Amino acid sequence: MAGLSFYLVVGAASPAQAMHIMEGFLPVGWAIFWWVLSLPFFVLGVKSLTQITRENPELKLLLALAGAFSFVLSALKIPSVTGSCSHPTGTGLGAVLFGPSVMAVLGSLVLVFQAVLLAHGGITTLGANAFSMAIVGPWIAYGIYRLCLKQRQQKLGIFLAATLGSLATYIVTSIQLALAFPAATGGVLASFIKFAGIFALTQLPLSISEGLLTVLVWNWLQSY
Amino acid sequence: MSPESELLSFKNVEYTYPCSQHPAVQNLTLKIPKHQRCAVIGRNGCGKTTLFRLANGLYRPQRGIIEWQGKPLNYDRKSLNQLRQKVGLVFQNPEQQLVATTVEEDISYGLCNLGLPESEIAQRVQQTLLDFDLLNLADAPINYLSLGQKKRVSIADVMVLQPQLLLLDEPTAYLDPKQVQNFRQTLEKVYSRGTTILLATHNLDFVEAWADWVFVMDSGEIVLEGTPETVFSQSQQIQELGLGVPLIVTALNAIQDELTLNQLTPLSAEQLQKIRQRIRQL
Amino acid sequence: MSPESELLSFKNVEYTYPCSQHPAVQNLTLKIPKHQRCAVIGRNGCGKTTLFRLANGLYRPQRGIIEWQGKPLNYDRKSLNQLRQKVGLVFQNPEQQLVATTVEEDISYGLCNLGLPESEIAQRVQQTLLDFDLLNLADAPINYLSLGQKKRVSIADVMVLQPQLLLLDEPTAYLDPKQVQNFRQTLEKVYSRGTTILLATHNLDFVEAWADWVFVMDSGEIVLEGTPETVFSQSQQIQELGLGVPLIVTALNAIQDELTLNQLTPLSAEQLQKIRQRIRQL
Amino acid sequence: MHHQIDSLAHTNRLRYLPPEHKLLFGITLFGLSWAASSPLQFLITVWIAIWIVIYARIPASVYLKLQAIPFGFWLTSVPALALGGVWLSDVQLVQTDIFWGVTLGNLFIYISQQGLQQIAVLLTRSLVLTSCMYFILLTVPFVEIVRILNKIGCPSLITELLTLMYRFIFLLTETASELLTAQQARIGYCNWKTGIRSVGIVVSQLLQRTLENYRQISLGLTSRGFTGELKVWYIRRYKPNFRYSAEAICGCFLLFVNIGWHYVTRI
Repeated sequence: MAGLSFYLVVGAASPAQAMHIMEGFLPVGWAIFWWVLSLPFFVLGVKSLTQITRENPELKLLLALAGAFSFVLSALKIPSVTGSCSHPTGTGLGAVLFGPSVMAVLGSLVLVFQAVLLAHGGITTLGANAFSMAIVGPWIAYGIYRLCLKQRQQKLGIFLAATLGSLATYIVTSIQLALAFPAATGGVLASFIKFAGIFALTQLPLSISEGLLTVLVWNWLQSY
Repeated sequence: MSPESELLSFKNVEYTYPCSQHPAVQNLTLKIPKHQRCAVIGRNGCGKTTLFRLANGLYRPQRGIIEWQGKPLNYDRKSLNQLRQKVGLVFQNPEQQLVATTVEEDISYGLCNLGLPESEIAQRVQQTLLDFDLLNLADAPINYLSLGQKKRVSIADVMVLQPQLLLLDEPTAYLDPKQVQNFRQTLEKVYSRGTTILLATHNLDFVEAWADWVFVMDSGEIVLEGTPETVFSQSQQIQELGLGVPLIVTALNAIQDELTLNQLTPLSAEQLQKIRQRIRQL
Repeated sequence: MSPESELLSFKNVEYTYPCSQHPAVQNLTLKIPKHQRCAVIGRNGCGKTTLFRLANGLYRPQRGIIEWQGKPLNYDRKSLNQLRQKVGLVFQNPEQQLVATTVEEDISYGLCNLGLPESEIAQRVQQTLLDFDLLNLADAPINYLSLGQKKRVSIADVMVLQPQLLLLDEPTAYLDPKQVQNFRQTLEKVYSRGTTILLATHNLDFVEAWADWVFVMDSGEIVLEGTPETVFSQSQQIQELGLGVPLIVTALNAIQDELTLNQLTPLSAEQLQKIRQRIRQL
Repeated sequence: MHHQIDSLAHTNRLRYLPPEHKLLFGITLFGLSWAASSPLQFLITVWIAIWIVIYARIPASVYLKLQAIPFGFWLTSVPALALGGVWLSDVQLVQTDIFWGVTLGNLFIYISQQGLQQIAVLLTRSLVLTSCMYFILLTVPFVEIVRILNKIGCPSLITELLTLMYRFIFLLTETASELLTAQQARIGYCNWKTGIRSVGIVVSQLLQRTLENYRQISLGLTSRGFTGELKVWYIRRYKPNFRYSAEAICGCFLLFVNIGWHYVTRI
């Protein structure tokens, strides 16, 4: 496709920053486990969406656009505070705008497209990735946002929702990897510390960048 | 042409998009003469947009050399920033170029990126607003501007950086005749300040009336260049490229034919020139 | 004009957008004659797009009446669906109308909405692919088509429903001369099948050469209508509206003036007509 | 890289094989590869590479770049899997697992044998399973996957959302890349501060375009008689190929026998 700027070059250029568990990384038992765990959330989301779209079919367009929007967002490179570049997850903004149950569906579909168009993530690991990115991340972001809203701290809420939502995604990913690959000594906990350590190096600054970015976007939305 | 009079030159440049099998431009050789009104014509997909993006350093050619005033381009960040100040690029669709919320903010975007002191930014933005007749729109939100106004802002955005070469991609599309006329006045102002202009367009009559020099592109190469008179006199070649001939050329030819057919004296070259002048003034 | 020969008529129609203070069209009265090539010209923002969307039943006028073959429009879902089969609307930007993944699927979309039997869908899609020279693109993904191809698909999308009136908003913008020529052939095919066409454009030369009937819009009203000859002969009024005159009209006037100035006999009306014909054929 | 997979899926040489066949083949391989031993996994990886590069004519350079993605992810996990650390006093507990180690103050850092085994197993498994995935992604266009989902009874809401999202992703990508290019032309990415500001602008502009697109597209659909569902019609133009089917079936059969034998002998 002509006209695609090299700014959108993703994937192969930065394999070290891939944010999803790649295809084939999880042993068969764990892959199935996460699928089974994510499925009820997904099914509930689909049920409530079917209800909503039956009354208002045009909402399908809005949902599809929102999904496409968060896909494009996740393919965008954002300058990280450490100077490197990485990709935002967009879960925070999505959860605040659409609510976490809708995000369970949209997030999963976005993951499908990331696998299909960008080879990020995979099919057997879709369950695990959906659990971290489309379920846990949005729920945490949403919860934090609500909590801050009660304290009348909307801006802070947006920042924390995006930062912690994105961070939660990586922590869950670390847990998933740790469960699949417990260390010989210290077991899951030791393994978790190792994986989380590696992710923290790259993801902590990124999560902060994403928080800042989301606040910028939010400010703009308010002024519009 | 002496090398000093060339602003930007391409030598056998080839560029292929990442996802494509065929090069978008290949064997592209051209010299943009200083302080001229230049136009590129060619079918959609012939590589005009790629040419512009190469000239602005947005793409890096896989083969060949691009030179600015005789020096090959460097692709480190600093040189690119300098190049982009000298070569301003106005995009086809103003919607996709305007980034800020108000006109003033949008014009200041490029200056702020340069990290200039605030007083200078203020002064240059003011001057540009004045030059492009945008003073009363300074605070207007971009979303509520008309297309013609957006186009004007998108040119002001680039001109505030005081480039030596201004590239315009398809600037008259979707403009109504009055807006096209205003656009021409804007362009004349830019030109009179010593800026070289290169624009791509499908509007052959505009090219015929405005340009000093015309490049014809086909499948990523320059296949013909010259003054509008010489280029459009090659009507057969132009037709074969799927470009058509400016209506005015067709019209004058038809008249000559009709006169000859009726055994009347055809118009002299001098008379034709006079008629052409007259039409352009309208 | 007898009422039977009117396809769609507007009587004192007014429409204001929800968030706007000024009506986009007001006091709009026009009759679209059956089986004619009609064109609407006017400056950007004069209400052309609103007119089209009113004609397609997408907007409901706040005042005035719109009639289809003498009967006022109903705005219940069933009548609207019927209206939209009879009045096909092609948007300015094809991206906003194409929704499916492949060309074939996209063309079938409107037919599937009608709930036609599969055999009829198959037959009509095949015929449309053939008519619009899209057979070899049937299975091609929409996303990878060029703009000209997308434009062709968006017309095919609408024509597959066999509308009696085809509305086209700014169909030639961004097309190159060859694509414009192809588009004219497509249009001729549509017209020859008995479809009435109404298009909005800024390309006055296109209007001059193609249209049977021209509407001139300004600030939401029709201010002038007639054959291209009559409309464009009102050059002063047209100029005041900021529209300019087709180049060919200007050219012929300039020639007449030049001939008179040189004390030669000006061309006769008959000769002018011949010249015009000749130019249009090119 | 962006959308390259998709454009190859539309142009590859196996495009006109029935998508069900390709999908079935891919899924069978998924199952077999999971059960296979490491050497066999490597063999399957090579076999799929032949299908992709030679039969489907996907450029080898592109395929290698795609394979670099799982490889890169694997590389980043190597330290986490291989390295272990214990207090010096606990070294005895891990004695059997130590491949090599150093003492750092009170800490003993070592390379774990179990970790090394995991790394080896993980490498062949992730390579073979990604190969299976790539076979499906590179030879079956997305639209055909959606059609199959539709046929096997996936809720229509999901298939409609997938279809619409697919279309809109291209629309918004185009807009985003135009905006980014325009900003670059105006020196919008010369340092971190301007960079984050510029990306912020792109995101908010993109959001605004998304909403604007929503209005226009819903008008566009309404004018074409939108009934609340996205139904379309298409012709099947596929031709099964005997030679390819034969190779796929025989290969899978041999793999099945081999793996089955392996498990039987272990019992």
